[in-house]
Amino acid sequence: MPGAQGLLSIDWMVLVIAAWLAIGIGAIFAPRNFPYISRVLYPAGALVGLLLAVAAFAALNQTPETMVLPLGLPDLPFHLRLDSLSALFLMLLGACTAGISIFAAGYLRKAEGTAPGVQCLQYHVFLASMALVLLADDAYAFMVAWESMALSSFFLVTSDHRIPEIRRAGYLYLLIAHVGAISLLLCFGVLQGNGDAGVAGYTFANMRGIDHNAFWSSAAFGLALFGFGAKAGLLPLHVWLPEAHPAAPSPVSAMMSGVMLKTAIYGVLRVGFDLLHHPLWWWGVAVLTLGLVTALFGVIFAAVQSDMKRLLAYSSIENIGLLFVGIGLTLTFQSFGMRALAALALTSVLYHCLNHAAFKSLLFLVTGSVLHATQTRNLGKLGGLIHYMPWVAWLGLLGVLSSAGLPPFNGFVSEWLLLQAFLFTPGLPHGYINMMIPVAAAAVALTAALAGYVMVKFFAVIFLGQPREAKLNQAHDAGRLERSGLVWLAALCVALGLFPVFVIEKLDSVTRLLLGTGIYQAAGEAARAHGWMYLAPISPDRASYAPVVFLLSILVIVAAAYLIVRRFWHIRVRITGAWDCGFPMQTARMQDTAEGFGQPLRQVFEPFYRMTRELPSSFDKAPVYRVVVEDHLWYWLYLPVAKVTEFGARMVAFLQQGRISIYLLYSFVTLVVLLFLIHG
Amino acid sequence: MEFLLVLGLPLLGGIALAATGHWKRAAEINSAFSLFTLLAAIALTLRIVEHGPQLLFEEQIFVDPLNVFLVALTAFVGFTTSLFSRPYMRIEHDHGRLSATRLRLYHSMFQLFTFTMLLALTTNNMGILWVAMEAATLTTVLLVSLYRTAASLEAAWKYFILCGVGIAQALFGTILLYFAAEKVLGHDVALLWTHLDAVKGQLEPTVLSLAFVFLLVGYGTKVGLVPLHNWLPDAHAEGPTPVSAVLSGLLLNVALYAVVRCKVLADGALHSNLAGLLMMGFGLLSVVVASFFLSRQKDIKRLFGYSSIEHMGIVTFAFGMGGPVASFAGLLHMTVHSLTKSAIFFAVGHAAQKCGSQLIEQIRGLIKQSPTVGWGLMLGTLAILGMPPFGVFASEFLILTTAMKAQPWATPILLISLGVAFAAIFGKVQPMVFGEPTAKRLPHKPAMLPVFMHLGLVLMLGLWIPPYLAEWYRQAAKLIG
Amino acid sequence: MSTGLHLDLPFYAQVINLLAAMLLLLSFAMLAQRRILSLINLFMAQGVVLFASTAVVAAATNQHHLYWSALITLVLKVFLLPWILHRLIRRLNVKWDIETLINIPTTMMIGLVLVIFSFNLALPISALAGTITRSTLGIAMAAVMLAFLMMITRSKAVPQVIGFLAMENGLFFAATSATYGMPMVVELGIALDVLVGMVILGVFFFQIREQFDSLDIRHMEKLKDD
Amino acid sequence: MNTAFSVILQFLELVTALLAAPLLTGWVNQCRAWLGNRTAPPLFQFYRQLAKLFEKEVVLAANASSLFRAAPYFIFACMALASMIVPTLSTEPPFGPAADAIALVGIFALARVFSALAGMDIGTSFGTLGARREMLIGFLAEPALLMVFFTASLISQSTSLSTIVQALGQREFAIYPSLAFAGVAFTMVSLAENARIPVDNPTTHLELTMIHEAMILEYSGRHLALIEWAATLKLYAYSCLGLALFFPWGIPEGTGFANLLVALPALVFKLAVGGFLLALIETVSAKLRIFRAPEFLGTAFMLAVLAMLVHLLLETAK
Repeated sequence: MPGAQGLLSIDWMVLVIAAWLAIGIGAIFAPRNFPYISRVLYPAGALVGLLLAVAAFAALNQTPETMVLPLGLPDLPFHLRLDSLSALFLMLLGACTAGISIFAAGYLRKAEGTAPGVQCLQYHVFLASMALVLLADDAYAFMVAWESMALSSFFLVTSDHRIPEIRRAGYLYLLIAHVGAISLLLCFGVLQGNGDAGVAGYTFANMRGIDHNAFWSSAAFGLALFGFGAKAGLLPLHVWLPEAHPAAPSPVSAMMSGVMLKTAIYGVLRVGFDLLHHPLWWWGVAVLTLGLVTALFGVIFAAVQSDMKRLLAYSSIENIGLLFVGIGLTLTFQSFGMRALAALALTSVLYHCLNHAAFKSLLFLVTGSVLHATQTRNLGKLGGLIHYMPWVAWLGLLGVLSSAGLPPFNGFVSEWLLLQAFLFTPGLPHGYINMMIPVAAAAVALTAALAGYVMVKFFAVIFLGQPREAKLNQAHDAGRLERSGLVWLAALCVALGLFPVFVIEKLDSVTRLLLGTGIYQAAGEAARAHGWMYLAPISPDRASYAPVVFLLSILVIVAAAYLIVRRFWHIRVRITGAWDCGFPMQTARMQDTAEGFGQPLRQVFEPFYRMTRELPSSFDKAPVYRVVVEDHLWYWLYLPVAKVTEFGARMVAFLQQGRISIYLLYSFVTLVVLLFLIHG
Repeated sequence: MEFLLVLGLPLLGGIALAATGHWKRAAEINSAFSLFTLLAAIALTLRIVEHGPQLLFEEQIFVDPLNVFLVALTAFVGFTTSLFSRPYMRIEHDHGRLSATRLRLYHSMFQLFTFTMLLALTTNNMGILWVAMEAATLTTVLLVSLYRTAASLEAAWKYFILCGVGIAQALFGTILLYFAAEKVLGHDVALLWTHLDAVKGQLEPTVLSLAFVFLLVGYGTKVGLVPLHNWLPDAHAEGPTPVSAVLSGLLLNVALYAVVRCKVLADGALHSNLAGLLMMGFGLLSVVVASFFLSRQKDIKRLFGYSSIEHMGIVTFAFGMGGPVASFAGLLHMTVHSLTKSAIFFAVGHAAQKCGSQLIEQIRGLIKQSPTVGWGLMLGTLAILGMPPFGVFASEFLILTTAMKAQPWATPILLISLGVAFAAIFGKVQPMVFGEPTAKRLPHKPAMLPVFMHLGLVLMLGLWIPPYLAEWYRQAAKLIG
Repeated sequence: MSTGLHLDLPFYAQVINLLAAMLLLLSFAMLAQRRILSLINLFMAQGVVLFASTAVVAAATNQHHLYWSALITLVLKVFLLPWILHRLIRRLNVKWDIETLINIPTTMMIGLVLVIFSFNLALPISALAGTITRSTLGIAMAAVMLAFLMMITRSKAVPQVIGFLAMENGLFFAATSATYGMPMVVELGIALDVLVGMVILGVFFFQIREQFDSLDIRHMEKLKDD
Repeated sequence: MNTAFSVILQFLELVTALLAAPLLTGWVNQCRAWLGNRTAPPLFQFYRQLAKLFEKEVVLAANASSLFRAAPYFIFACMALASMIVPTLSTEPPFGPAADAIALVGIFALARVFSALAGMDIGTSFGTLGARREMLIGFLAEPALLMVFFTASLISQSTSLSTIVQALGQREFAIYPSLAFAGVAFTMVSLAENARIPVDNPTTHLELTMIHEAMILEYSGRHLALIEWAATLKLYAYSCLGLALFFPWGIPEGTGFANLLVALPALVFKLAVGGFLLALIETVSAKLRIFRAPEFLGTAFMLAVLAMLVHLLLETAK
């Protein structure tokens, strides 16, 4: 397709952006025309997303293309560039959009907050700005797109703006996003060099050509890490994430978690490997450490949530942490010149980006369906939904298994690659890092295992067991459009899990672009000998994994066992009530609640939480037990910052005490001090 | 010819409205004068674009790229403010807060104020510049105290005394400047900026440094630089909203323009970065202090008054840094700030009228009651907070990135301040726009056209700066150095 | 203030120096003055000194526009403004005593420091001055500073305004005596501004009194951040 | 290498596993009885048990979902696959490349997730209690097991199980302190994973202390049979794994029939000794309170990490 009609791939990308904007603008002319928006515009957006995915897929192996749009600052028009890295993330964006938009078409209801037309505009501006972020090739275009993305998603998050919590969530989100954006601005300020080039120095092309000294490149990297970390939810800038995701409508949560967080990863990769050339080893260690802490934190908190979207939000924090672990590893390898290993680690990062996008979008959409069917996000009021919404449940199970990092689904592949990368670290020429790495690997393993715990909780409490509320038997399964969105994303999960060799071959072009080498290419004939079936990134002796064989063997054994059991024994089943332990008054409320399921972890990781317990006394007529689990960081970092700000505000208020003599005194003292300075 | 109209029309308008300002159609007359002034300013601008800088009236008037765009901006904001004030003042009149005579005073002073600002911008004579600035103070003092309430009188009094004293320092600076220049240029042309600029290298540095300090403190008071700013929030909060809009949108700009003209001379004479350092210091201090002030405000207009201090601090900092990019950005920021801030005040004015209070906690849920006011305020706020794709972002982008290389020590301060400012302003505006509504209907249709005109322009400047405008900026930046 | 030079100065310069000294003295007197009417009289006396110095400079340098300046000074600062002030005080029934925020001796001490500071600042400039009136700039600066100090320390509106006007006087002295006068346009403009300002102030005083029942500016401390 | 033969061998391994696993469990139970001075059940008792369960009808709770009915098959399949991957009779099983050590941990995790989900499906308090505890054990046991593998991987430069076993089996006899640490950790993990004392008690009927048993409380008939069988397979897989990692001698490298003749008796012998040791451990230790279990497993986890560190510190110079 690209090139066929004389259009370059990048032209297609720009057309896609334009199309999304056009769809958005098309919506505000009929903001209340519900069928038009939900049955025409959203599906059209999904189609455009699909187109984007296809075009980006085709562009993965192409040489970079550039383009200049007549927008932006004078002397600094919008520079766009499509290289493999952008193409990969654009593909991710397109693929997820295809699923999420079609889901949104079915999901949209009339009654929610902002007028549907306005919401449609915001949504498509969000999409377009994400695409522009990925295409931008100068600092200004990047920042404009970056902040437009934050802004449009903020409006989407606060769709239901009459609820104070949602406003608060949106506020926190935009605030952290903005502070992060300023940090990015400063990062680009460093990257532009000494300013000789004037405004034209802000193009990425110029930045690539500059070699910074260790101090400035570290400063740039640190600022970038802060800025992108704020968007990604890296500790300690994660607090907005568990607030904003539940507040947003589910397709938006899916979009934010699945795709928007990845733009931050894209940014780190862009700055860390493309714009800066020589990573220092301690960047890697710092990123690795931060990533680990984030991952562990995320999963530990996910385990104790009782709001299903908050749980997923914390799980996103965990996954972001894992991504940063991979990035840190890549940086470390790269700084020691071990490019093949860097490529391995980077491949795991990129792979996990795709995986997380697929399964987390899927899971958020699942929560959306559940939310619509039951009107509640509270896990304590759900249960047994597998009987009422089987489609959602079974597709959700695929997402859950992927998310838990279980073979043969997609989450496992990237985890596997990451652990493989860790196993090579003893080759590092630095003693301390060498010792640190096993500990880090252990932490990654622990995180992965805890993710399983979390996902079991998520799925089991929502879909299994008995309905905890009577009205749950009214729940209906997802509609056709919703269902097709879910199926699409679930299919992505399965495909990514079963055919890793294809994917890695495609990812090679990205690692080649960033690191100069790719694992598929470097693996050599031996590793490729088994073809598409066996994933053996280094050599088959070293490690290999064949998901298709894996899945087939399991299925064959299951089928064989089933047939044999049926052949040789009877298949009698007696349906009766569950065993009640001799206590006949069993009710659905006696099942484990979400809190109950998380309780062991709460106990094991007690120091990590800030818990306030409200215990009933034995004389209470209506005993109430309540436990509130909060984040220490909120109290250790954010509230003190708020307090310091407030203190500062109180201090400066002394400047404005209303007395004119004092005001005159200020002028006077200013004058005298300045004169004194000048004179002296 | 165009020039005569630019200065003459508002002067004439001021006189005419002094007689007719209480008529029923006075607001339309006011708008008409402003419109014609705007047209004349556009014509003047076109002429300058075509023919380059011009000296008129025995070199007393000088129009160059630096001031002509400010002239155009002033005329434009003056015009849109007159459009806004038409329904606004009528509603105030209907609510019984203003009598017809006050309206007459308002209309007349509004035109005179425009006149003084245009004069301050276009004059070539540093003395006249001073006179015009003082006159601008005097006209606005009467506007600030228009409601004659205790608070407005207090605000006007403080404004008058503080700016009067400040401007007196500027006069002393001007005298010192003259003292230095007279020896080089002789008696007659010693205060003409064009001549001063030509010989700035020969001016006595010691005197010039003193002069600059006095001028900076003097005009800086009008700019609202911390710690000379104390009049500003009071005046913004207590005056009628159109006045707040022009104070923030225009007066501060003009005062800053005066500072910049002085800085050019000081830079030339001192052969050091003293002026720049001082401006950066004041700029940073203003940004920091103003942003911390923001979080405790209860009055919405006061809030945005402090926000103006913050933005003037940013611009001052940018000019202090100097260099083509920073000066360019400073000029751009002046433009977009005055457009955005006046738009915000328009929206805030109607919001306050709808809710019958300027207190933030009593304004809630605007977007439900009147979506245009709500969206206007929301978008304006986001724009002023430096959210792209609005133009404020463009200038902040350039300023911050330049600062990162030129003055890296300042960037953490800017980062913190901008963050604090964002937290404060957005935290206050969000529940005003969203949330459960408290607003009621107004007797007259609010004028939201000016708001969206301004925001549209600001949006355009963020995404695309017309080439001729960019060229202006560039030339002006070159002048500033 | 190098002492050796005094004797070599021409007569005009000596007169101007004398007048400058008187101006400074008057400024100090105003700083110390407790009664409002005396304050106005002192202000008038400053006007006279200004008029005289301007006239002397005009005669010495033979610049005709300075005569106009002198005339304006005379009309404005010796007759018109004191008259307006007197009228205001009578009409508004202002109490005659002045309350200060800092006690007078302290104020005087600060004033003294300010004078030394101003002289010190002006020293290098005076050394450069080609005019006959070398040290007047320092005195003018000192007068401005003292007036500033007076504004800071007075707690009522009228004395504050007088302080403001005294500051204007210092400036005017700097403009005429130190630099032999600014261009005529500027001086006219300044004079006009001062006049208009005074009128507006007059209007203001009435409004303030109407609102607050007093001209004590300590009533006007409502607008603040706390 | 003869492909047909290797496939047959692979199948043989599977069949061996399926048959030997209940035997191993029976052996352990016998040893336990002897050590506890009780009359031992016959060695083949477990087969009878399975046969009986397959005969029985399934009593299904009314609100059981299809997940509940499918889970036993999947759990069984996972365990069967695991025992195929673990090198028992040969270091090069044809299925070897399909899954390495990490994937093996993944298989165990998959089975665990299925059983936990199934345990929660009916929605009784014991099912959820068991599931929750099972996941609690799992989240520490899994990384500990992974770390044990990692230690072995670091020594052998591979995560492929066959390469590991080859490398460990053919190394000169040298003292690997890291493997000692890893061995202890592995033993602790195995105890926990196989629902053994001191973490769980496979023979308990006191619901409150149950873990694994509580989770499968609602299963009956053929479903229960499959699950029980899977549990024995798990024990078998773990035992073989431990033997392969720490006592790899005797597992032949090739796939020849002659090799098999050596391999089979060696395996039987090692399993017998291993089973006895397991019974011995179970007999001499007391069951831990459930919240001591994380500490127990935490220790195992730490030991496994230490093993890696020790390897890096002491053994990398070679």
